[in-house]
Amino acid sequence: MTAVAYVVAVWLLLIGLYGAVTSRHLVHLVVCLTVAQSSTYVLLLAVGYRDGADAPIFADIPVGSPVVDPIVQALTLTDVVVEATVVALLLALTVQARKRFGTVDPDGIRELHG
Amino acid sequence: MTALQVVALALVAAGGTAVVFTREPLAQAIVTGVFGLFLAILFMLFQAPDVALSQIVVGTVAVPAMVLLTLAKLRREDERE
Amino acid sequence: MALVPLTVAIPLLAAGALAAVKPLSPRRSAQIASIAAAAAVAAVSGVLLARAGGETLVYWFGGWEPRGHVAVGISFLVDPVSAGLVCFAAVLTVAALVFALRYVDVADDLFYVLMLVFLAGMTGFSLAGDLFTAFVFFELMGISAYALAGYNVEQRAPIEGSLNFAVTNTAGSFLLLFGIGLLYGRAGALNLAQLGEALAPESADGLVIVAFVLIAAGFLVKAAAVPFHFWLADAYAVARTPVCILLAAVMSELGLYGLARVYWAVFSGSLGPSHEELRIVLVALGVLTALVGAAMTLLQGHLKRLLAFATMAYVGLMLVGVGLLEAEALAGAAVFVVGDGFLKAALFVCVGIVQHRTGDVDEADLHGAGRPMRWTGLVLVVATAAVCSLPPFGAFLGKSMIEHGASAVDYGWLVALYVAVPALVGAALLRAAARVFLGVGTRAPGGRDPGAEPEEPESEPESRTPVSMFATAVALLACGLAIGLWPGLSGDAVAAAHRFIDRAGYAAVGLGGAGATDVREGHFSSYTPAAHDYLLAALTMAGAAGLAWLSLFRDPRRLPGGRVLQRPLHTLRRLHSGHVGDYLAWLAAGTAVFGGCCALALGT
Amino acid sequence: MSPRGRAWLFVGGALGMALLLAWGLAGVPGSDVPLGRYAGLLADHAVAERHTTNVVIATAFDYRALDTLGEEFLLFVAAVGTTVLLRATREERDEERAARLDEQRGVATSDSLRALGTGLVGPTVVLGVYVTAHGQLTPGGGFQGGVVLAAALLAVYVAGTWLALRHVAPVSALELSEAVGAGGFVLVGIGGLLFAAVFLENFLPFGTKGDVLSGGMVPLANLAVGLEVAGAFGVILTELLDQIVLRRSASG
Repeated sequence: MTAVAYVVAVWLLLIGLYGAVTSRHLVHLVVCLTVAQSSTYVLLLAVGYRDGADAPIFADIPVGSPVVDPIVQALTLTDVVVEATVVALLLALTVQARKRFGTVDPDGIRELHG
Repeated sequence: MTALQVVALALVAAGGTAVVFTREPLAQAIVTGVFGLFLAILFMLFQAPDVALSQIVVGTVAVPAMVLLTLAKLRREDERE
Repeated sequence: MALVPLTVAIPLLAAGALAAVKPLSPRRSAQIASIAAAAAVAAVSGVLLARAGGETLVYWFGGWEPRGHVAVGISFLVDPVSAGLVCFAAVLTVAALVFALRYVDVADDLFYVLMLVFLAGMTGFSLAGDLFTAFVFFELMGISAYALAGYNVEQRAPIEGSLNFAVTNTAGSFLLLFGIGLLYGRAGALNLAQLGEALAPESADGLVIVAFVLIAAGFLVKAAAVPFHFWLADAYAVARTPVCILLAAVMSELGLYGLARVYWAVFSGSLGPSHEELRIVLVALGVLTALVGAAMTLLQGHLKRLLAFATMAYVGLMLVGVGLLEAEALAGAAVFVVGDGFLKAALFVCVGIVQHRTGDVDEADLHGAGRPMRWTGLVLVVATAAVCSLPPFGAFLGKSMIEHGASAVDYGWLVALYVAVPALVGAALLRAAARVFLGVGTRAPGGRDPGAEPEEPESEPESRTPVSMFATAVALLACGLAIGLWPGLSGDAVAAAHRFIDRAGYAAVGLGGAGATDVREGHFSSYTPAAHDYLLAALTMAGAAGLAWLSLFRDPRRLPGGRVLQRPLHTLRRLHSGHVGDYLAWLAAGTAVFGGCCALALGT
Repeated sequence: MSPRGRAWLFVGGALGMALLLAWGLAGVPGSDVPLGRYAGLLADHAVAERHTTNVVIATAFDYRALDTLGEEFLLFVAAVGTTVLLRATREERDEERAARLDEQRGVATSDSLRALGTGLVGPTVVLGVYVTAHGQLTPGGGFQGGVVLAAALLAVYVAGTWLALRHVAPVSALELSEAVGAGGFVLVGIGGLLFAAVFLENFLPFGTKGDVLSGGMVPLANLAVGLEVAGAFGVILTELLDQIVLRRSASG
């Protein structure tokens, strides 16, 4: 059944990248990248999921009861931060691109080539 | 895996697709907030409350806020011309 | 042992402190503090390098040592290769910061903060004994590099270059993370040694092959192998010279290091039986990268863009060295990375000096403008000869070792590549040097595109070359020479490479707790360049000079074959479109093709 | 390449990638197998060893604290990078100065919105502090708390009291919080080096499981992260806000 989660993860990665490839607006492109990035959260958490297990927080459940994988959750926390940092930088670049090129369409941002 | 999780996964897949095909950035900022919420629900169902909380603060607050502020800045540039 | 964490703690703490005291600090104090921090990292890693020659050091953060061969915490693993890379990166950071002393407008301390975090990212990535930690520091390195590449926000090109750089590499990091997720799903571990142990007993199945493909592709985006390379020239051509030094001489190479480390520590047990097939794929990729890079180098008139493609061509040569999957070739690649890295840094510094003096880096605009800078021109020409295998510079030794390793596995024909690619790159550099510093030959065609905005100087043009800049160039050249003259380097490198590719030995140290050591010395013969190596070096330099002469004084369309080549070269050039969507599409297609080739080569 | 060609190239590559990923993912074990050895080890021992109830936070801040250190510096660098990339060029600075003169005239925001925003500031700050402080016990921690604190800034913005904010929390204070938070985590690590001989090793008493101060160095590291994150997001949002506020005040 986790197969459903993997299908969704692959779909999010590819559709997010598709959006970025065909994007005509840098802000749209950046948001599409966050969609692709969220595929990695779904993948990691699905890899660590166990049927019927609880969250790895032993505040209300006794130590030793079955829990889902805590490590992938720690990794995903870091991954979420990576997304936020990349978005911040890319948006800052977008603002400057608008000032220098007068457009936020990747078609118009073509100073470098050849 | 429960039926609820499958529903949440379907919502996430649909939400992600909607974000990509909402080509107008202002509308997209709203849609992405909803998508972030779907993801947070999914993470709760995956028994990952810490990640869900992070996802809420980043996916539904910080990223849309940054996007909206950027769009406001871009509009300011448009107005200047 | 307490020295190991200092390699990341020093630059990070210095960066935090610089940012905290920013409003109060007097002028220049940030420059001095950051140079001191980078020099401290260089010194610490130098000590570690000396110690790692005898035994591999493993440092467990938080004191979390493995329990029953399960890694609980995160380790840094110090062997000659990783310590050497850290030392190399730190020395180049010092050079870059010294070069930057004369930039008046980088008085903003945040430039130094970014440089220090960049250094910490490279350090942590090199030493990490844990796949996810490597990813985190890889991202740290990437994100500081995006900000540094776009530092000149007044101009258009840096913004576009940084955008392409950031978007393409972010997509690459998704692949890397997918690969990590797959491996964790299979092995339930993140420590490299433990992953290797978990995968080794099984023969490769779909999951292992795909995980390898994704991780390799993630690293190859950073290393800029074809067709993941498009962002490279955009980013390297627009960054400030001090940043270029680090990007071109270290960061690309760290992508290759990541590939090599992960292959040998994690995958070699499982994929080892079909390594001959994998060798074909990796060598082919390297050859393609080297040829595309060399061809694009010849077509450039923008000096920094020219050097960026030269970097790519040499990364291809290094990828061949790694991809031969053989100890001596790997040792040669390691020597080549360091030896060539210093020379490439020297070349960037020379171009940076020209830019500082004239405010321009276009070959056509600068025709003869370099006449007053004859000493800079001399350093540039010597460095060019050195990257064309001039003995006894380090690049010559590394290249000879790779060739020797290649012939040991029946890839002797690669000698032709190692003559042709440096000759083509050298020809482009000599042609540009002759036009800029001597004003000879026909004027370079075209110049900048009509409508393109003029390049702004990185700082106010000066009529004299600042001493700190020229000294940096000479010092880097001297370092390149020192690598070649280092007594016993080739023997040490071969010994280190044998340790590097020994997966079982790596696992024993990497999971063995504090007491485990891995001492092996003196079993490996060093390589002394033979007569035919000198002959090939002479051939390379003659080829470079001859081609440079042809391109200066002859119309390329009249040359034999010129007409035939013109069309494909034109097409190749047009593919480098500057459009970020194109780059992402190439990335997806490249991953699919590379994955398909690996699946054919490795699948049973 | 034409948009059509680009899309086709990507679709071809994406199909190949989909096949590749499907092949790889088919090999991942299902969700009915026991936890891996690493995960099982931490799930079984973290509570006893670290006196924290939240194993995810114990993993992130103790067993794998180096990852979190790196993650913190990612945010640090993002804030520094945003500041660098959005710094005003010379001519823009002149424009800004002109705009700032208009700024004095105040911002036009409706009273109800202003009241709402002002009302939100207090609870948001309390929530942020609470989430940060209880990280080792319940879901949450310095990161989530820090973003909530930065979000309080937005509430202030809604309240239209941006000008007041500039006096309360000027950008340099945010930058300071960010730098101190980032450096503070390294110092926690160096504390381990000095008092327990290993970088990032715990050197504080663990306390009673369930207490706010339990978990040894975890609350301290959490606090450093909270400071860093609040500062970093604060800086990023302020950098993006700055000129918009000027525009509003100029036109309003």
